[in-house]
Amino acid sequence: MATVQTDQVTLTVNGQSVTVPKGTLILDAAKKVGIDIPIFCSHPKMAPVAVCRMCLVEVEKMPKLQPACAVYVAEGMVVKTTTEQVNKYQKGVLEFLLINHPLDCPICDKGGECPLQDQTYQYGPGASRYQFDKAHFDKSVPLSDKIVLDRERCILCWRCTRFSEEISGERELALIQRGVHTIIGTFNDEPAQSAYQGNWTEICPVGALTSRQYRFISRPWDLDRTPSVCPGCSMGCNIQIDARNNKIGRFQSRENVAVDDSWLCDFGRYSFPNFQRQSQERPRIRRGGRLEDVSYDEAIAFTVDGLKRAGGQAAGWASPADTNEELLLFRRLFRDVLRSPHLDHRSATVVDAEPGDMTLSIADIERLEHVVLLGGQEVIDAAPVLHLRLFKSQRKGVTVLKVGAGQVAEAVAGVSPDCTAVGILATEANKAAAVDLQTKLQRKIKGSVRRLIVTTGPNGRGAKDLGILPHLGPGYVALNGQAGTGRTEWPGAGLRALYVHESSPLHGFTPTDAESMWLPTVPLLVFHRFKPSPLDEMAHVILPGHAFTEKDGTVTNMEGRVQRIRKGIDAAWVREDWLVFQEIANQLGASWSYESVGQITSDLVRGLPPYMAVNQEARVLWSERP
Amino acid sequence: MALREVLLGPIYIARALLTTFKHNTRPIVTIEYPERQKAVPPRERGKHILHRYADGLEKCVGCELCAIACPVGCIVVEAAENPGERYAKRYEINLLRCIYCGMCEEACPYDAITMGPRYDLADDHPDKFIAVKEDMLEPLSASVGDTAVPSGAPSAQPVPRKW
Amino acid sequence: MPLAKPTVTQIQELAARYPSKQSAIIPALWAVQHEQGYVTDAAMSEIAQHLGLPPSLIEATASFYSMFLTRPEGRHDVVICVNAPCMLRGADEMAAYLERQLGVRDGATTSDGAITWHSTIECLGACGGAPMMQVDHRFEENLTPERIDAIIERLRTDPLPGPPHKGEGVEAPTPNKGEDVAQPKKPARPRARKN
Amino acid sequence: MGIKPLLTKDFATENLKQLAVYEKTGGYTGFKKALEMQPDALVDLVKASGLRGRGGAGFPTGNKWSFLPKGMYPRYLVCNADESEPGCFKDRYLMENSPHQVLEGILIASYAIGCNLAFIYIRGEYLPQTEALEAAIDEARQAGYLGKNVLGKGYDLDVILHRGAGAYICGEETAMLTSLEGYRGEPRLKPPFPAVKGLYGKPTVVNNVETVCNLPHIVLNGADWFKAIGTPTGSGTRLWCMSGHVNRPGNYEMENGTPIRELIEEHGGGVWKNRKLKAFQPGGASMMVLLPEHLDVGLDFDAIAKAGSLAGAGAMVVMDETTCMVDAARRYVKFFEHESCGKCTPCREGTYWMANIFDRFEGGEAKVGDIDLLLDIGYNIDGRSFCPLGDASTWFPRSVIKFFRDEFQEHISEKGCPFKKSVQEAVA
Repeated sequence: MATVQTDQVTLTVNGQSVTVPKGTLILDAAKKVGIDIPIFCSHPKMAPVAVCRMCLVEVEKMPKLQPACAVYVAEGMVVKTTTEQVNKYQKGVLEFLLINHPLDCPICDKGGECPLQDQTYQYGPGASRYQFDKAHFDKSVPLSDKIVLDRERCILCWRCTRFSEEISGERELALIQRGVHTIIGTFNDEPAQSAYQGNWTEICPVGALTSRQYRFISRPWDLDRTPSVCPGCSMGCNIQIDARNNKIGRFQSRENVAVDDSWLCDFGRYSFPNFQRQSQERPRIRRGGRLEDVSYDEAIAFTVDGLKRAGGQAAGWASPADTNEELLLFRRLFRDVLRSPHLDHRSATVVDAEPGDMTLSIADIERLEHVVLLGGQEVIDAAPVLHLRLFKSQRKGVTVLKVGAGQVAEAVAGVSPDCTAVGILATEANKAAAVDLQTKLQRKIKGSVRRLIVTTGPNGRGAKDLGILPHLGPGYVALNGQAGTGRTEWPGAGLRALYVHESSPLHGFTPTDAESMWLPTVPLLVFHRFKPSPLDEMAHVILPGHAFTEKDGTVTNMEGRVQRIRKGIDAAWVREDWLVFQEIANQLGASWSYESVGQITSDLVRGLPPYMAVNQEARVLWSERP
Repeated sequence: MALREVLLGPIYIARALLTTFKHNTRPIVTIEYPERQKAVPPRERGKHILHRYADGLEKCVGCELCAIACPVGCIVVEAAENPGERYAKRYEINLLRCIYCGMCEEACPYDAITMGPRYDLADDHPDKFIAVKEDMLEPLSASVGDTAVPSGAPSAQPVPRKW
Repeated sequence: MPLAKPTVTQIQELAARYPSKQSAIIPALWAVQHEQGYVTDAAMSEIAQHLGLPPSLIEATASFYSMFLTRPEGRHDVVICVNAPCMLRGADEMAAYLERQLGVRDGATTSDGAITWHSTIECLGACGGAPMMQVDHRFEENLTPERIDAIIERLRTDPLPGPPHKGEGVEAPTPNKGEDVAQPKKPARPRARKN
Repeated sequence: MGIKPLLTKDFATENLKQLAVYEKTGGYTGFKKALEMQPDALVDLVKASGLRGRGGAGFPTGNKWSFLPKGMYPRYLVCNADESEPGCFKDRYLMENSPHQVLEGILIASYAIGCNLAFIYIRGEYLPQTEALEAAIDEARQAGYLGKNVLGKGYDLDVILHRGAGAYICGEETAMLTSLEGYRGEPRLKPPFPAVKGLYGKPTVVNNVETVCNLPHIVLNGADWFKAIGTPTGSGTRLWCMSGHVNRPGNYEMENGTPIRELIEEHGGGVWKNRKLKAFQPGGASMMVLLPEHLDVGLDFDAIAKAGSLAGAGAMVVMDETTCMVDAARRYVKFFEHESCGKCTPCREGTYWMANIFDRFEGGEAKVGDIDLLLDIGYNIDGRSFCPLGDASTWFPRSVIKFFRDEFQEHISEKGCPFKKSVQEAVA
């Protein structure tokens, strides 16, 4: 990994002069001037090991070829990557790599996006001179319920074992045996437990580690790739939706140094079957106790009719997986059109949100001195990729203190008074304790104390920012005297209609016991959702909506970063959710005329200037408020 | 009618009959289609055949190289897993779009697809020109059919085979 | 079977001895091998527990070194070197003679469970006394067929396993080891198969 | 020139293993003298003596010590007793005959570099030697040479004897450190060199057993005395392990610069069975083969390097005219294949491939292009592998092909080994 220093060095790569910071690898310096050096073992997130020997280049005044992935640049260095010697050797090392590689590309999931395949085409020999039987190892070994390992294809680049050691710190995968018999595996071939196994398949430069879910699903060239954001949690990791024939094949990670650092957790990565549409259903209305298929217009008319009767007594619940654009319209439908303050996105009552909950950004964790994990594993479970960031910080020298949710005193005691930067991570449920801790720490230490509250759902933060709360308006403005009731208060609040909108089964409206008793008594229950759920049984109107992976829009992650999600699969027969909101609002007397999601986004930014951040994929900063 | 013509009449008839009988002795150029089929040269590029190994296992692993090699994009392959290994769950060729160039044959790493001798491809509905796997699979040989694969299910999932 | 108490104590002592407890892995594996005759997966996970390290690390290390056995072997082990310096002085003939006398192939254990023999191309460091073999970790140099006969005779009649290294071994002769030899509890896990 | 017992001069003494006997022969006086000196003076003394490492690379020991960064503690000394080079058995000889001499050398080196914890990494196969060293360490500890406040001089030192478990690669210094840390014995990237970042990430010196054995003598007799022995660039003596087709194989301590002829013909008693010398290897399995015409080369790092081979660990393997060079090369290649750690591609796959081809030669199935294929594989490994093991695996076979190409040709044309055939014919 390149470390940034102020002084620069100038070197020559293939005759081109390049100036890079001291401590840059030859590989990165060459990349800077567009010279590609083939690699297998080198990975930008891991320390160099130089085991595959693919990247050897000629460096003047050095007798042997040098690994470009492990040698740091020096002033006046002359590097040559295309000499006859290097070319001959590249052919040689590829021949070595292939002598015991099964070459079963036709049945390999990596075929088509395989670095070994690509580099063999580009640098390799046309034919092999190896005339013996290849060494045989076990094929399709179930490494866990998520990963299949093919030991014959493995070229022992150590990326997965290094990930296990350097990135996730679990040290679960290890090299076993030695020499040509070396294999990778878990202890005693026990199923791997790691929560980050999916990353192994992505960093594997051959088809040795592949996903069971994606097994034989598609060839890479068949995939339609859409950049989006992971629907798993509030971390907001960047993903790529790979779909074939309008069916999601997999989620791949997409590097965003500020958020995911190019990793995904298994919960998020393997959550995509939840977003698989089962059938082409139509809107339904309950008539005489039975649900009947109707047209959208009919269902909307029915809904409008009911809402009109309920007026200010209508409540709305939008899931924390809705886009900001949907939430904006949803809020305006209730607050402005229906004049109802009963809005919520939460599943339980939690302490009020405030801008101070996101003063610490994810990337800044690395630059702290001390991190307090209030609630310990709870926080990691709520956003698993945070663990990787914390482990990376730990390797950089940050002290990570894991304490129980109630152990504020211990946490205060654990931080020394001359710390300059302390961070607190906690879940929404422990927010009160986090604020308490922050105050106490601020009193104890000289430096800054910041906190990051892990919200629920991929857009839980957006819902708070946009005021999908019974007592706060957009931008955390108090609704003086106009506060409504929250979700937990609704049973018994005498409401006359409930509109539930959800676009992800992972963050849906799961009725509590009290709600199960209450829901059948509500005169109108509109269920606008993506996937069938038990709530269907009680709904009076069912409006099919788009899934998180089927729509365009923006979402805000826990640290307030606004990112775009895009339509990965197309469900054209389903009417856009925002369009449904607009039609309901217009039939109730509004005159909205949005034609695209983009127009709503512009309107959103106009009404809430900090959301300008969306155009830079940056964080929303509520700096003008305390 | 002139007398001359009347007198010459039998000669004309005889001449005509001669022509008729002459053709009788000539070699026949047509065949009794469809009862009989034309013999085709060995390299004829007709309707595709999907082959099997001697033990009845389908050769096709669903690698889609034929699909990507196809210049007109008439092949659709979807693979799936049969305990431990890969096979083509879906294999379809749009015979109306196919130009019978044989590139699929060239691309196949397992010699699973070849162009066969069948040339008479006519039907009454465009949908019927989508050849599915069952249409193209080689029939199981009698001995294999009895043992390796349950009868009545010629395209049943292939027998697991160790690579 | 769980490790004997003295072995566990020894592992804990070893962990305290080095600047890093991980360094104690190889000595701990030695201790286990002396107690049990070979290193099982169960023993490795126990070592991992005592050292507070992930078990994969123990296996990674144990499998790297050729002297750690993963399956039970005979009471005595005999290793004959056939690397070039020994080959020059007739090690091949001695190995062939040994094989004939023992009646089992390279790497196998005699039917009475007395001797497991290997030929190895890993130099044992006695090239000056070639041909040589290592009998229970002691060198027997300048071999002749007669000497081999005498050694085999001695080993066959010796009811106890070879003397463990005093510093590391736990004096625990395992009388029922012969049974283990006959029926390994667990087949060695699938490793590389070479053609 | 000639035999010059320096390290081995007292080896005839009975019970030299025992501390009392060793002390009687002048043992530990060197260490006592060293303790009177300043550590820096000791380093300078060793530098001035011109002592070069006896492990194989021949790097000047004093320089190695002075590379330790100033002021960085703790530091470690690791004594490399993982002698596994085929043909080499000198460290074993030193350790089993005079373990205290090894220990004294370690004490001096530790004191000179300022380390308080030294390690001896001994190979797993050397059980009697392990026991001898262990006994010596116990004795030394009781006598106050080890432990807290050594000999009342306020210097603390402990020695840990660490037993390996069968891996040739652990003789490579970084691999030895990795192994000592409990990991798989895989070599590490250099730089950083062990002197800067070695064992447990701390500055570390790795010295061979024979190297440290020289130290007591240098301290006692001074640098000039040591420098006077041997050649200008190779002071002192070396133990040469002679094996193979000689009448009297064994260890011979020779003054550096002595002609090889003297070692083989005089001390080794010449080639056995009155046969003719065909070739010899001066440095063990890895090193290139030399021919009878090189017999007058001196036993010295530089002279042997000039002749086209390397002195390595000082293992003289002598081969007579009946030796099948292809078979000899095959054994070595198989050895390297077995001992390759598998870390880097060229060594892991290349040695495996070469071993396969050599098996084909042995089986009589070799094809015409195989000789050039071997050379090409060798070219692709040499200088490309991670550590010298891969490079070294190609040196002997390539030099054999260079000098004895016709033997390879015969293996191809006669579909098998001509030497074995002639033996079989003779027997028949």
